[in-house]
Amino acid sequence: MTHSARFTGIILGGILPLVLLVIWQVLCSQGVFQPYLLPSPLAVLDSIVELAKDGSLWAHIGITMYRILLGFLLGVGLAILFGSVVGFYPLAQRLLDPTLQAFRSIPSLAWVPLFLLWMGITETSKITLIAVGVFFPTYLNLVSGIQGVDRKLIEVGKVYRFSNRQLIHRIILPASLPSFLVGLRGGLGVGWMFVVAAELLGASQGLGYLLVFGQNTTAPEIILASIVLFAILGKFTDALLAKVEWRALHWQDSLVHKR
Amino acid sequence: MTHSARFTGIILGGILPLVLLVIWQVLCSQGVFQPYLLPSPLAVLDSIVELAKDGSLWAHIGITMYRILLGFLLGVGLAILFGSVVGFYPLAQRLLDPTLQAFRSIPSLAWVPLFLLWMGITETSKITLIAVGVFFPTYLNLVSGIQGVDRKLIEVGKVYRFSNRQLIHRIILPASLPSFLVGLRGGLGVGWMFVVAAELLGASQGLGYLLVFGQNTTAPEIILASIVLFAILGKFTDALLAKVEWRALHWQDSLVHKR
Amino acid sequence: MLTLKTVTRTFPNGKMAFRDLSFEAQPHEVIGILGTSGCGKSSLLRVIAGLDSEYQGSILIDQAPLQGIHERVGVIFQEPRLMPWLNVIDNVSFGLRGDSDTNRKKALEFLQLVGLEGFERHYPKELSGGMAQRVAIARSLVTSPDILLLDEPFSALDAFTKMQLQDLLLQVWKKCQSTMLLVTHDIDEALYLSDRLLILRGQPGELVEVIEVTESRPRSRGSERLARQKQEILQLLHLTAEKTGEVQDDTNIWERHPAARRELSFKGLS
Amino acid sequence: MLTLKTVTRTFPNGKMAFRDLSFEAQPHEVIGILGTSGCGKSSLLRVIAGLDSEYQGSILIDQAPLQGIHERVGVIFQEPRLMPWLNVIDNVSFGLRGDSDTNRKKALEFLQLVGLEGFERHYPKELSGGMAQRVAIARSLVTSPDILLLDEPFSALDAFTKMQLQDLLLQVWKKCQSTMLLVTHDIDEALYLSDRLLILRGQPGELVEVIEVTESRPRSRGSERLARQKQEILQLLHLTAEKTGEVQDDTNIWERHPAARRELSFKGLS
Amino acid sequence: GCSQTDTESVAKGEAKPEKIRLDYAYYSPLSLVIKEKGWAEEAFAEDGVKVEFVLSQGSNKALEFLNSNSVDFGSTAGAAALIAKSNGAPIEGVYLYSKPEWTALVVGEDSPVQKVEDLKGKKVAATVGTDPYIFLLRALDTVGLTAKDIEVVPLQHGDGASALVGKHVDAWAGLDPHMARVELENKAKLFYRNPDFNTYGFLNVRKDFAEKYPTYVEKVLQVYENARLWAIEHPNETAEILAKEAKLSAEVAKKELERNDFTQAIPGDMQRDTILEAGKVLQNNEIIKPNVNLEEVVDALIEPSFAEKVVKP
Ligand SMILES: Nc1ncnc2c1ncn2[C@@H]1O[C@H](COP(=O)(O)OP(=O)(O)OP(=O)(O)O)[C@@H](O)[C@H]1O
Ligand SMILES: Nc1ncnc2c1ncn2[C@@H]1O[C@H](COP(=O)(O)OP(=O)(O)OP(=O)(O)O)[C@@H](O)[C@H]1O
Ligand SMILES: [Mg+2]
Ligand SMILES: [Mg+2]
Repeated sequence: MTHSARFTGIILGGILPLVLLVIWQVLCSQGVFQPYLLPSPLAVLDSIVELAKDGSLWAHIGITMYRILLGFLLGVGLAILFGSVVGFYPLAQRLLDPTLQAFRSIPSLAWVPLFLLWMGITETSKITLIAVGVFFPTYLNLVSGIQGVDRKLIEVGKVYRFSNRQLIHRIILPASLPSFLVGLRGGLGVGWMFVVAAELLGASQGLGYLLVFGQNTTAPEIILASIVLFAILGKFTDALLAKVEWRALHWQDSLVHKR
Repeated sequence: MTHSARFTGIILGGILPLVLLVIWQVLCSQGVFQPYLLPSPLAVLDSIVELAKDGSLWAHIGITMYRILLGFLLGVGLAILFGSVVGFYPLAQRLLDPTLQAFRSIPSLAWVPLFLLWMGITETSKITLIAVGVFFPTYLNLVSGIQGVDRKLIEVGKVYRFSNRQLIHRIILPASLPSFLVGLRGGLGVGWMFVVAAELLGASQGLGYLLVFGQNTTAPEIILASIVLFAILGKFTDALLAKVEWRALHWQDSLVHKR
Repeated sequence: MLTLKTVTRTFPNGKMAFRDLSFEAQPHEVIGILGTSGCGKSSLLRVIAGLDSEYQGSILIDQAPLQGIHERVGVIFQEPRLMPWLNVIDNVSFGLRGDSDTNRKKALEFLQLVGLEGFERHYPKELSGGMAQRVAIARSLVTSPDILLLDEPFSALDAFTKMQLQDLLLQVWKKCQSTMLLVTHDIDEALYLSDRLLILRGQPGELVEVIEVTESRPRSRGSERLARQKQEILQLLHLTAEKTGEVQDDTNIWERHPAARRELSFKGLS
Repeated sequence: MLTLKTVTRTFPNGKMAFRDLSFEAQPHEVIGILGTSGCGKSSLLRVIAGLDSEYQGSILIDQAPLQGIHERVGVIFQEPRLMPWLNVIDNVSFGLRGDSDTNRKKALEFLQLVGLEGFERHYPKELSGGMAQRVAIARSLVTSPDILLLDEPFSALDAFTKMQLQDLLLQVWKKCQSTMLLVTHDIDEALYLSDRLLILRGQPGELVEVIEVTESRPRSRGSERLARQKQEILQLLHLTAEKTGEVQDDTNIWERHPAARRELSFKGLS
Repeated sequence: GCSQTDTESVAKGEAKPEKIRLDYAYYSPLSLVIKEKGWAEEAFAEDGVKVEFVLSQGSNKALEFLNSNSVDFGSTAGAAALIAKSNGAPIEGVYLYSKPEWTALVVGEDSPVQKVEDLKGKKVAATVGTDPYIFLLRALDTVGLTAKDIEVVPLQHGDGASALVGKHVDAWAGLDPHMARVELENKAKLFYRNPDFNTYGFLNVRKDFAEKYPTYVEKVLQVYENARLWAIEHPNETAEILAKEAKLSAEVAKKELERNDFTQAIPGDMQRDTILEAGKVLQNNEIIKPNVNLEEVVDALIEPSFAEKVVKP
């Protein structure tokens, strides 16, 4: 992508949010939405600015980003470990996969009491809970990616008598990279969703805390401020991954990667 | 899969949960876990049986399954609509995708006040909230699947002067099916996670309600009963999709589908 | 029918596939295209098919400039490009419009013509390389296109099957009055099928020679005249020296070739 | 060296690829395998390579029964099977172990030998069909295997490049003293390269003929004796009839072929 | 590390905790005052005991923290503590941080609902299992109605407030500060109030902490006691602290504080009766299991001995 192409990309991508914002603002100033139900964008902006002024905004963002980062790394690491084993060894799949799939549908809130029990209200418990969220989409995509790898390519490796580790490392992982990267992005998204649950584990800072705080104190502009921050930060981290994806998949002979 | 192969599959898949259950039971009866913290599996089973006896278990499961089903269908429908458009038309991608990606990281709990505002405490609002959860993983996988379709196959369709609709329908969707099906499974998983948030929207029945009720009344065996039910039902619905996946992808020339 | 005027294709990485190609194909003419590997033959077919619009120069079909994919064009790609999720019969009827029953019948007929009766329900992963290529040929012929672009359609086939399909192609050509552009590496095949041969050479490929095949149809594969033309072409391709004697280890056989780079005495093994 | 005793391969859908094949390959022998499309040649190579263990009968390498993939076997598949995420040079050095610098050097050398110098940094999607196949050839030869299984390695190449690579193959064969099994559709190629030819026919494929190529090496492509043997083989494949006269529309050319099914007068077009 | 085990063994008489973990909550103004003023840190500095504050979002969270040994002291509503205790939670209610009137029945400005009887057949939002829910049930009980005569809409407290304002429900069993806010901003009416149906704010301690470090329980209560006396004397400053910490507007904070009564601190018979009554309602609604002996549980829960030593009459 050239510099100007990226620039028009940002412009185009910004149209829809802007339109939504304007509609929202108009509806609010027309009195369609009462401020105690849905404050106007400007009011939300105000409360974000206020948070920024007293410095607590950066603390909230900082601690949440830190938890997301570590949780993401941990979750992805585990997903790679389990995903490669389950994807490659049919026996491991039959042993482990059913259990993992069952855990997948347990809601984030349900984990909270268990994590409290196992790990208390430490930072570890929060990070681990986020890792749980990141784990499942990443794992699922990786396994399916591995199982969808073209047999023809794997045979090439077999002819060279690659060990299983080499097969995984040199053929299966690169070939399932497209699927894996989608999994990463999906995992990151679910990871963000787990932040709230994680920060119910005795946090007094963070975006999830801010959200619950807003809910507990009937402060809709704080609720919305935290939603907006979730959206912005989520989009930001996702864009980073999307960029990685684009770079890593330049070899694909597909619609997007055509020249 | 033959009948007996499926049977051994179930046996193998059951080993790990059984081992975990036994460890859990032993730890509880050894007094390592106090019952107010982590009741034994038998106690949890007891409370499930009790729920079953007074009939409320079936009501909880029934209403939640109903919400999941409708929410899943709605979410998948929207994901196919948006996913095909965004995956196929670069302009649509640049307009819509950034906004959708931003919404992706908003936690389920954060949607609750907004949905309450927009749709009240109707069944629709609950189903729509679940659909939101289902939408994003499905959408993400579909878009990436579409964008990864081999250019060579698309060119075949172009030579036959397929309309864009035909291209999508006859080449792009089937070719991105593996990715789409993973997306479905991922979406279903997140849909289950959204049940709790959905049932915070004024539900007086359902597994999510049961979980929150257990948390509000400090009743660990109810919390665990709902977690177990989430796991079982989640696994069950996922197994249905996995079966569809297996059937739909028999044409793949990959490690799993080899003969 | 089909006119190319100084057409050039340059890839974004600066590489040219072919340069300044100009020729005209008459209706019902078969044009053979010969050239070394990588000289831009497939790229040329892609451009003519309308799959690749980033070329310089002009292409006219029936005097009208080419815009997108022309409706009367059919392509047989260098690879089979079968849809892996469709079985053989559905792959063959893939490009047919209208009633699906008559489509199936037509597809079945062509499957028989390419010698694949009984394989209707096989999936691409269960086919041999040659069988897959034959399915692709059937898929293209069944739509009876007016302009048929063929990219090494028979290279994966044994001598016997190849001859059957060459004759099948001639029949389709006769019945549909189609214009054909046939990329091939088989000089016998080119001479047996074509009215005119274009010889490309170099990287980027340039048109170095146009050879009229004067032998009248129906032709015989053993014809003396064709054999003589084959010798001419081989000479043109600088192949005669090698034809008459095995190359010695130390002979630099890449030397007379435009792509020739270095000696064929390789250190890795000596 | 390599011994097959009544080897049969049956697919789970009940189809047989080939039946009761028995032959022995001597060390340093080149065996050509000819046969119609779909008669089980690729399946045979897969079984010998150890990629497919579901066969009946026994296969011995150096008197030891084949177990899994033998370490001294190299394969050139019918399709290039390049890793799309690696560029050309990395694809060539894909199977090499040890120091990556020397590997690169070796790979570069073989790239030059197959005429692809300057394309090291290209990705598979930027290669022409013949170039991809040449990369696959280089990838296989660079590991200098003792037993080399080649599945139509040169079918995607033009006549000139094909000859270069045939000679390259002969050099490797000489230097490495390898045993080769070469599946090909090109009878000239088979005669030029092989010591012995196996002719398969039918579906499932059966061994119908073994032909010794007695011409001494180094051979000449124009040799009289080879030309005579070619005629023999063509006769054997029932091809001579078609060779000498163009088939008429109503001639049933599939008739003498085991796979022949129906007349070649097709209703779809008439 | 090892040094800490050393000091522990060196300590004479009674063992000394390494640190004390207190919760703070926006529904417990005293805890906010203590945290803001740093009195706990001050009180334990000389002993070398560290103090850690953990935020409780609600009674259920405080109980989760207590149960999982994540805090030593937790602030909850009395009924919530009772439910947990009946499920075997090892806690003791040692102090009253307030007698709050934090819950009441609320309707919109122009609602036809005037008294509890009018609720018959109406939609009422409440968070099942919490104090407002118990309050609703007891209010209904006073006029001979039960939960079956109305339609209970389970909503979280904040969502219940929004639902009331958005007219999705007819009434709401409200909770401060949401209640104070809709009262001020939306002119919602508290049509049924009864301070005695609120089940008091209990400061609970984990039982094994109380057994191991009884003097430290007293020291913590002393800090609370100081805060209580200070809050009674400085209502405006307390409201300010509440407003600042909980990010409430000054009026809302003031209103909420008005409904807190800090005059009682020792849990006793009055609390015993209130909680027992609440327990009966809960047992009737199957939130507390029918086989639980309520009186025993309540007696085990209420542990006034520590407070009696600290609080000067
Ligand atoms: N996975 C499979 N399942 C079922 N049948 C198969 C499978 N793979 C190959 N076959 C069948 O086995 C037969 C032999 O295939 P094979 O690929 O060995 O042929 P071949 O001799 O290499 O042909 P070609 O010259 O066209 O490459 C074919 O009839 C094919 O349909
Ligand atoms: N996407 C691409 N980007 C860059 N270069 C490309 C791309 N596609 C093809 N080329 C280059 O264009 C040249 C011509 O390729 P083309 O496929 O047309 O050759 P060809 O004549 O069909 O060869 P073959 O007989 O081997 O199939 C080659 O040198 C190739 O490397
Ligand atoms: Mg080509
Ligand atoms: Mg083959």
